[in-house]
Amino acid sequence: MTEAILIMLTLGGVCGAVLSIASKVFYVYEDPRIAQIEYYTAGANCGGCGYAGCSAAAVAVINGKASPNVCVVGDAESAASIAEIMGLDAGSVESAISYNTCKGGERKEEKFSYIGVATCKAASSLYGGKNVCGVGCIGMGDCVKACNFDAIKIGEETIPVIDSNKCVGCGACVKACPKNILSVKTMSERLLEFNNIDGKLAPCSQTCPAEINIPKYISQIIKGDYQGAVNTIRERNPLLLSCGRVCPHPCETYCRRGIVDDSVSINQLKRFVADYEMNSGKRFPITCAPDTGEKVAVIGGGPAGLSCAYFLRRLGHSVTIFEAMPTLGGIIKYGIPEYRLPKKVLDWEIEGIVNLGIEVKTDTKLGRDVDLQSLFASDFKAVFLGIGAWNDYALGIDGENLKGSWKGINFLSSVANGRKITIKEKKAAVVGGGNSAIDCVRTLVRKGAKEVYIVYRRTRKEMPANEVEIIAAEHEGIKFVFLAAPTKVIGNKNGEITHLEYLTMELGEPDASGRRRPVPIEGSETTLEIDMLITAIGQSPDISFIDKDSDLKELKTTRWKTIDNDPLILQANLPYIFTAGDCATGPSLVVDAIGGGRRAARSIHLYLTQAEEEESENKIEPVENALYKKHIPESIFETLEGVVKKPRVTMPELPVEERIKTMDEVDLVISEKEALTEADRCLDCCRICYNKETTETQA
Amino acid sequence: MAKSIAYEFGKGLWKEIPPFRLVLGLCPVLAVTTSLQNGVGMGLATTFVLVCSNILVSMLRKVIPSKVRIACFIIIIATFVTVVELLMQAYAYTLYLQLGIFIPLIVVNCLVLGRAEAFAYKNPIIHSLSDGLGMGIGFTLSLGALGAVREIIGSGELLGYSVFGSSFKPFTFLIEAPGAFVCLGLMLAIMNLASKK
Amino acid sequence: MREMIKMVLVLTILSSFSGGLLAALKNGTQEKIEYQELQNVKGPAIEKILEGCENDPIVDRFKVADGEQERSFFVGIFDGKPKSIAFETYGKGFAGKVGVIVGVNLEDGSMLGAQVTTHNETPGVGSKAQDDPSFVSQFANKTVTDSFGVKPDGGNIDAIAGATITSRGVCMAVTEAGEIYKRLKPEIVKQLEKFNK
Amino acid sequence: MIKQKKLIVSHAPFIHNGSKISIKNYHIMLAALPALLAGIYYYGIQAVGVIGLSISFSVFWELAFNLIAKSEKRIGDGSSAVIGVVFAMMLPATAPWWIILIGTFVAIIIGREIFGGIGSNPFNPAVLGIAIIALSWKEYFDFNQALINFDMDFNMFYPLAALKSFGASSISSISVFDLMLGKQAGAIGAVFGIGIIIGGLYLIAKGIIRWEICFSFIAGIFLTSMTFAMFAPTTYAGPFFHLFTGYTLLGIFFLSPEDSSSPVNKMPMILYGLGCGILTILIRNIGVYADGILYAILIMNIINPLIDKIKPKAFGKV
Amino acid sequence: MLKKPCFNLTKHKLEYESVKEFSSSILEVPLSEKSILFFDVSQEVEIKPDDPLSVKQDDLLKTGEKFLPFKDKSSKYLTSSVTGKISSINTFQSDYGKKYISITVNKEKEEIVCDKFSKKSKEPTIANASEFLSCIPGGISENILSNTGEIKTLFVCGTDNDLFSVTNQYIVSSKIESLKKGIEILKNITGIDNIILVVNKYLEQTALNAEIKTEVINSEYPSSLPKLIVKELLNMELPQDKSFIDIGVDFISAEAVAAITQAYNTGKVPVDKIITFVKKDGYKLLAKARIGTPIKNLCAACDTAIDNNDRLIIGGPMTGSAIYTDDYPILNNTDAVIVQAADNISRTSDYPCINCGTCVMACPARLSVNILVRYLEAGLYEIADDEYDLSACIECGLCSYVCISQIPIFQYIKLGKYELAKIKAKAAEEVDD
Amino acid sequence: MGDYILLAVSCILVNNILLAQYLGNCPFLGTSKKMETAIGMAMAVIFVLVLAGTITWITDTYLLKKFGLEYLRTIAFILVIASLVQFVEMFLKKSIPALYAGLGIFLPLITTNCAVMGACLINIKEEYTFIEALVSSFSYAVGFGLALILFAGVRERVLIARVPKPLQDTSIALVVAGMIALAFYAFKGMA
Repeated sequence: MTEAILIMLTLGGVCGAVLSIASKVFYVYEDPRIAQIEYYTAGANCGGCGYAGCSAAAVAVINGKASPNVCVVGDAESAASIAEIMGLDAGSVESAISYNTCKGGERKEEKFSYIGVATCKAASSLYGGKNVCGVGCIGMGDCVKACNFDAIKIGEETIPVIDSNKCVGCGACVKACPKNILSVKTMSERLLEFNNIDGKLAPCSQTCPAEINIPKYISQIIKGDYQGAVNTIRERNPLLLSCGRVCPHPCETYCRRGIVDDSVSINQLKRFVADYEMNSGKRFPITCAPDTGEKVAVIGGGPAGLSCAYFLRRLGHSVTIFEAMPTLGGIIKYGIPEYRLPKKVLDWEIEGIVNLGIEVKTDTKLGRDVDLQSLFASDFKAVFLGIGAWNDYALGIDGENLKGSWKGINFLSSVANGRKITIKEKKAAVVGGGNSAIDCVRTLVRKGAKEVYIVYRRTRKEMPANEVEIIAAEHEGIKFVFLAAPTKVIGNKNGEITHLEYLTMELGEPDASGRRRPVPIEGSETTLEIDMLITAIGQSPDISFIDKDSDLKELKTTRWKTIDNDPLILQANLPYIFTAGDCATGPSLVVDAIGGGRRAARSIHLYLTQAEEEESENKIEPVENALYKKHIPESIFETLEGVVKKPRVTMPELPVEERIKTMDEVDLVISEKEALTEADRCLDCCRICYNKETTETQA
Repeated sequence: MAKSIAYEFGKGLWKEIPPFRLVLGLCPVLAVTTSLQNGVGMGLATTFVLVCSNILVSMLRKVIPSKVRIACFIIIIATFVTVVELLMQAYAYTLYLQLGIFIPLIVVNCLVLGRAEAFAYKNPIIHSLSDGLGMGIGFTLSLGALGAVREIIGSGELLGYSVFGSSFKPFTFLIEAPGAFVCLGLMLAIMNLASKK
Repeated sequence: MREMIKMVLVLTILSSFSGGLLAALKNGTQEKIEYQELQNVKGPAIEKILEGCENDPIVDRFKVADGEQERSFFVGIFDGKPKSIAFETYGKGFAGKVGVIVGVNLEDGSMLGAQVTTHNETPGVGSKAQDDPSFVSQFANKTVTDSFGVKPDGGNIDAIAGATITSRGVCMAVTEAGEIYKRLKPEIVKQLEKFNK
Repeated sequence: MIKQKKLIVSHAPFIHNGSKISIKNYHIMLAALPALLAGIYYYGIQAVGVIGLSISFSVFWELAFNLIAKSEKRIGDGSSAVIGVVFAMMLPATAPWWIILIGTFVAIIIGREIFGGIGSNPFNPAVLGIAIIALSWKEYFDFNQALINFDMDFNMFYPLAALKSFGASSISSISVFDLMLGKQAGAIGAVFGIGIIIGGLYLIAKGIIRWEICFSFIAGIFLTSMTFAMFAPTTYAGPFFHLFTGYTLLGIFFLSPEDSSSPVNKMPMILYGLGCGILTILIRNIGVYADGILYAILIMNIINPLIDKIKPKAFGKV
Repeated sequence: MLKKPCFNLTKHKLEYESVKEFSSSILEVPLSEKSILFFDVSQEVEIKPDDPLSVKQDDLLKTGEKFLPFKDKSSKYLTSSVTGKISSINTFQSDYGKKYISITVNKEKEEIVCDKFSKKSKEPTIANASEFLSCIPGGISENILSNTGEIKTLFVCGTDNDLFSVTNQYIVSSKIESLKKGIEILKNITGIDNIILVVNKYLEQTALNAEIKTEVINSEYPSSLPKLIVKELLNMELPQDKSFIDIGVDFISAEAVAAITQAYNTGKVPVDKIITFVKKDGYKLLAKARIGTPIKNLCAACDTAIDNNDRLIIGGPMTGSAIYTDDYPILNNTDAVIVQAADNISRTSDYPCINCGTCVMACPARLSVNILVRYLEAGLYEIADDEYDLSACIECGLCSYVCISQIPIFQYIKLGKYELAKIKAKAAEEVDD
Repeated sequence: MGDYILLAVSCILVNNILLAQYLGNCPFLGTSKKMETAIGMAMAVIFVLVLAGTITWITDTYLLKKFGLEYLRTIAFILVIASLVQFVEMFLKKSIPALYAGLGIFLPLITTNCAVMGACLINIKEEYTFIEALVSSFSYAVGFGLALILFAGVRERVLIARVPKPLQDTSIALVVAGMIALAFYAFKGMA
């Protein structure tokens, strides 16, 4: 007994001593993080990560060659722990799974029969593969073979189907695919993804300024996955309720179905799912990447600012919105009348965005309440300017400032703010042909104006306002005065407006914009009897703050008083300033501002995350091969075979008699059944393939 | 964070059943599974060591410095292995003879050390206990299954009783060393096939 | 330094603790183990050789020093007299040692029989030496002090088919037994007196 | 838009010399015919049964595996049938049906299919099959015992077993010519030496098996057995005896040159053949087994991937 | 010729075609309504197919007129082979990352021959040759035209690279004088002294009679592949990491040499190409067509209808490439066009390698094709290169030709090389970062 | 001398530690996917096993047997081996980094390699003398290395074959190991 204890004591002691001395004598410095990271890997030495064992993988993480989620077996927890050790941007820790972006499958057409090595790589190296579509799936299943987790199979339509339960997002399939139809992206990467000229994109998606994946959400609607559809839209557009109401949907112009009959009512479908969420009584959760600790100031709480703040927040940055007005919303709050976009709806939507953890400072104006100095002092690293365009252009004619004369935006926001304006029984004229002009006239009608004119210097065909809006205005009894250029406002001695004098025009040669330039007819002066005049001929940003802020002296502007920026990366000449929305582009669509906000968010994200590495170079790389505001020529068809005509769902709206009395919402949401019918009209287009409808399947 | 105790126990029985899923501790698996009895005996011995060492490691995990943790684990495991060895000599001598050198070699069974390192050192006692128990039982089941297959086909008997009658000519290949490898390999494949569905 | 001391300390305490524990356990089980060992390894062979004896040969055993070694002898009491003894010798087999128990009738020096105890031979071939009674039965009733060999070597024992080496090993062991018997006979007789009640 | 004609696109070359696996396999079966016919002549209808069962079971197992694994069915190429034929050549005429069933299972499924089918097996499937069943049921491969019921006009015994047990003197009475004619106990296709040689030469001439392996195999046997015989002529037999007994010739012409488990470069082929020959005699002379061909080939199969790394310097390689 | 002999102790033999077996008449293919000019943009790293071109639709091109599609970025030019207006400009993706700009020209009624060359080239000089003649039939390498003095030996190939084709042999047999003169011109303008005509045994006598410096090579495929010509005539194997120019060797086809003579004789840039045409039934004939003529016009002129599931091959049967559209034009290096009927097409199979070793015996580059192909099948291109010498392959296609499993080995090898190049490029990029 | 050669042959081929004694299978399967790794591991095992065999023999003979503490063999041996391996690893890492890169990285795998421990125990069980223990340790290690390298060669080929999915990797490797064990029957009776 004693012997045993003694022997073991000696043995243990000797071994312990030898080891501890040896560890001192033979000490070699090794990054302590290697051991720590290895501790968190699964320890199975499975090789799934592509490194020779867990220890090698740990070294790769330390050297920055692998990301914290290198271990494909380990769960999110271990990845988070590793990221913590590395002190890395934890944004990349989010779990990712593989997505198939090609919808070709069986409907794709082939240009030849292929004999030979049955792998996608081999097939694609001969003339890009047998498909007519140069970018689509080849369908020989290289991805299936590459997957170590049995998560991919070639589905019935001969395109890969991914089992999201088994996929670990290792990316082996992405590497195997010669056509890049698979993508493994984290949420952050997906949020920052931009349409690409090599993309598998339907014409509608190419057109949408916010780059929403339209076919995807429509097919989700068909499947009844409304939440999925909402999430799909939210990856690109946080303001889906608003856009569903006010977006002029340029996407529908390019809808292939429109070649045969009417385009799919894409925006209605968006509105349908957006309203579905709102009416469902709960908010679908929105996930955000872990906090990065970087602070960004967003100046302006309009669509661009909200969009930018939303994406930055989802990328994990801390965002503060500074809004000059008492509430957020900007132009869509103050410039779009209640009957088009009820304030209740907008507030609900903005609340959802702010709830992600965005700090809001209202009644705070740049140049008045804050300046760059104070922002930098509060640790803001980048500034987004989304201040909109709030200065109405003046007509520049006599009598413009008489009593009863308004500026468009000013008028609309006054109405929105509930200021008392006497409109009842007034005769009003609105100068301009854009959407704000129409908004003004329709507001006037609802506020009880007796007669409402719209005075526009070209013809109806050239009116930039949305067609539906014009039609609605016509229905509501607006009188249109075309080819009229106001020359003078005539007032009485009280300084009140009595008449508007204008010249009649005729159309001349087309100008640079392709519209025929109006030429005044000499001596055709006519007067119109009015007592209220609203000029809505366009706006420019209010950039008065530049002069008030010494730090902003250098900020370049354009001759339209917009802030000059790189049109692709939206960085101003001061590297920490990014702009988007109307203040950068001049008055434009809401959805343009939203898309701009997202692009700015990407740039800011890169600016913040790259800044440490390359202090000297603040230039951000533009998105490679971006399809910004372009179309892929081969995807634009002129004829379409195999499509059976089906009528478009008509949008329900309030009857004219009712709607002109109140500011209630005019356009109503379509029913679920109608939404499904409409969604079913979608041809589920990809770049060049689409679902052919045969009469047989209809029967 | 911590998963349920039932989960820790259950995973050893199917999801991570050693040595089929966690390919650890192969040597005894191959060597002693010439019969069901040997397989189960070895499995139980391993289970005992696994559970005890898991508990002790988990208890002492705050005390053991991480640099000498492997040495400490080994001492703990070796102690329990010797306990098993002595007990087996005293009360199950025939089995001890059959298992031979593989009893002391439990100490280097990667399964035991692996669980201590990968689980017990990071988890509380109860979890470690259920993990050890689950893994141990899973290991025993695997060994038993392999032993049964080899015994039935390789010698036509199970637990000493003739299965197919005397006219059966046993496929003795399975009892021999190469047979052990092949049999385990094929069983592994069947497990893979089964778990795919 | 502090950490180093802690490492050494933990390791030392742990190992000495385990040493103590094991020593205690060993003390507690020693008796049992020794009995088990004899009972299981040599028991069946001794029983067969000393068939019909009135005592438990494993209990009635004595040790005789043979040079540096100590050899155990098991006593078989027939008709109330310690007439026979059995003891173990080793020969070299196909794969390692082959243990053979040889029983000798002290009265005429004839062999009661020989039985293989421990071996590592190929199952089904060399193992027949233990399982197949026809081979070992050749030794019965031969004089122990003879020299034995297999027939291919010009000896007098039929080798097991396919297991010449094993057979040779057994013969070697039996031959050695004869030599030991010759060498130690006086001492054995002296010891046997004790059992002569 | 006028529809473009759909042409076939494939990769160069656009012509092929027309060789086919099935033709190759039929040639191998043809080459086995002389030896098999002799076996049938000696052992009668029983031998026909064994051969027939062996071929059909082999094909059956491959088909069964293809059905279960849902892989492409390729039994038409005759490769399983070849394994069946070679397997049958190594069986005694008295082999019971179940041994053939299990043996072909081992050969086809474990020896080949689970490695990925034709071309992927690292070991010769037929050798593996025989080795495993001979290990399990020795009594059926003890040719003296197995063929005890055959009454022949010559002294019927298995020469290698005699050599192993009683030394070279016991076989001194046997003439090499008798052995060549098949006047010995042995497997169906292994006794008629001349037949096997004819078949083997035919295969070499057709370019189906590689002469380097065969000739170096023979060289290995000659070298080693002569060395042994020189030192102890009474214990060890001479080269011609070794060449014409047991599976030797079968090993030389039908087993060792099996495509998938043998090397293809010149030097490795010679090493491989030599190795087979040397090991065969080593096992026969100092090992426990009477016939060493099977294990010699298995050992060389294992070494094959290593020695096949010896290859000529590639074009323009510095 | 393509039959396997009954007993084959030796390896398979494939003999080159002899021009003497052809009827001497040559078929003239009429000028097509539309011609297509291909401009290779895959080699030029900085040029992308969607970069703006310096020519546009409706530009008029004259016969023999040269134009630079990417004026600002590259000095490479194209020679128009017809007179006509550009009707469309597209990109064409060929195999293994090759990309062309295809310029379709609609034929004008009247042919106008561009006279820039005749004005500038009274005397042959290297300057006017490189300015106008890089697109002549048969092609001529930039190294010859740039005249850097690196080339010590220039081989004039009077042999055809691939089986079936006899284009260059035809030139040797019918235009030997022109060839002789062309060699003189080349000697003068490039200063390369050692210009050797390479022929096989069929034309040995013709060449000797003309008293041109000649070497005769083996008439067995693939001995007229450039690397093997160097091996046979200079007795050296081109080291893997070196190009021909590194060892002072270059090649020019006999057709190109004859074209040079023609150019300086007539003052016009030659635009006619000699093509060996193989019909569906294997009947071979020689045709002469403008560069840029679509294959379908060639086929029509040769009375061959293309049907569904036929195979249309540009180049020889061993190294050519199958095309998917008969709108594909004849290029200046299109020596042969083969049409195979649907029921006469050799198929490939997805049988695994059975390790028979026939390919190893056939391989002139001494590769372990049997193992190589397994690594390539598994997509392990780096191991295939490091351990099994993927890049030593000289691309003759014999391995696939003899493969008993009918594995498309050659395709695997080409794909492997292509993918390997991509991997290496990516690695190099990462190193740069 | 002849005895030692016989012992060596027996330990390398006939009683091969991997294929006949089933010891050290985890690293056998783990490090045999690539030839390079296999060679590295083989060298590491040879190196460590010779050292371990010697030290454990000394420990057993002069420490445990002397005090009649054979039952502490397991714990003593493993402690000694583990410390030895760790010591060697640290030593190599510091002093001979080149060797460490080729061989040292396998050392952690050896701690739990039952081939090492098993061979040491066999040395004691068979009551070898010191020289015999040395020879057998070395030979066992060589046998391990030989089997490992041969196995790696075959496995490299199997890795690129079209093995059915359920059989891939470990499963087929075990079958191959079985076949190699079978082939090693060739050496039966040679020592």
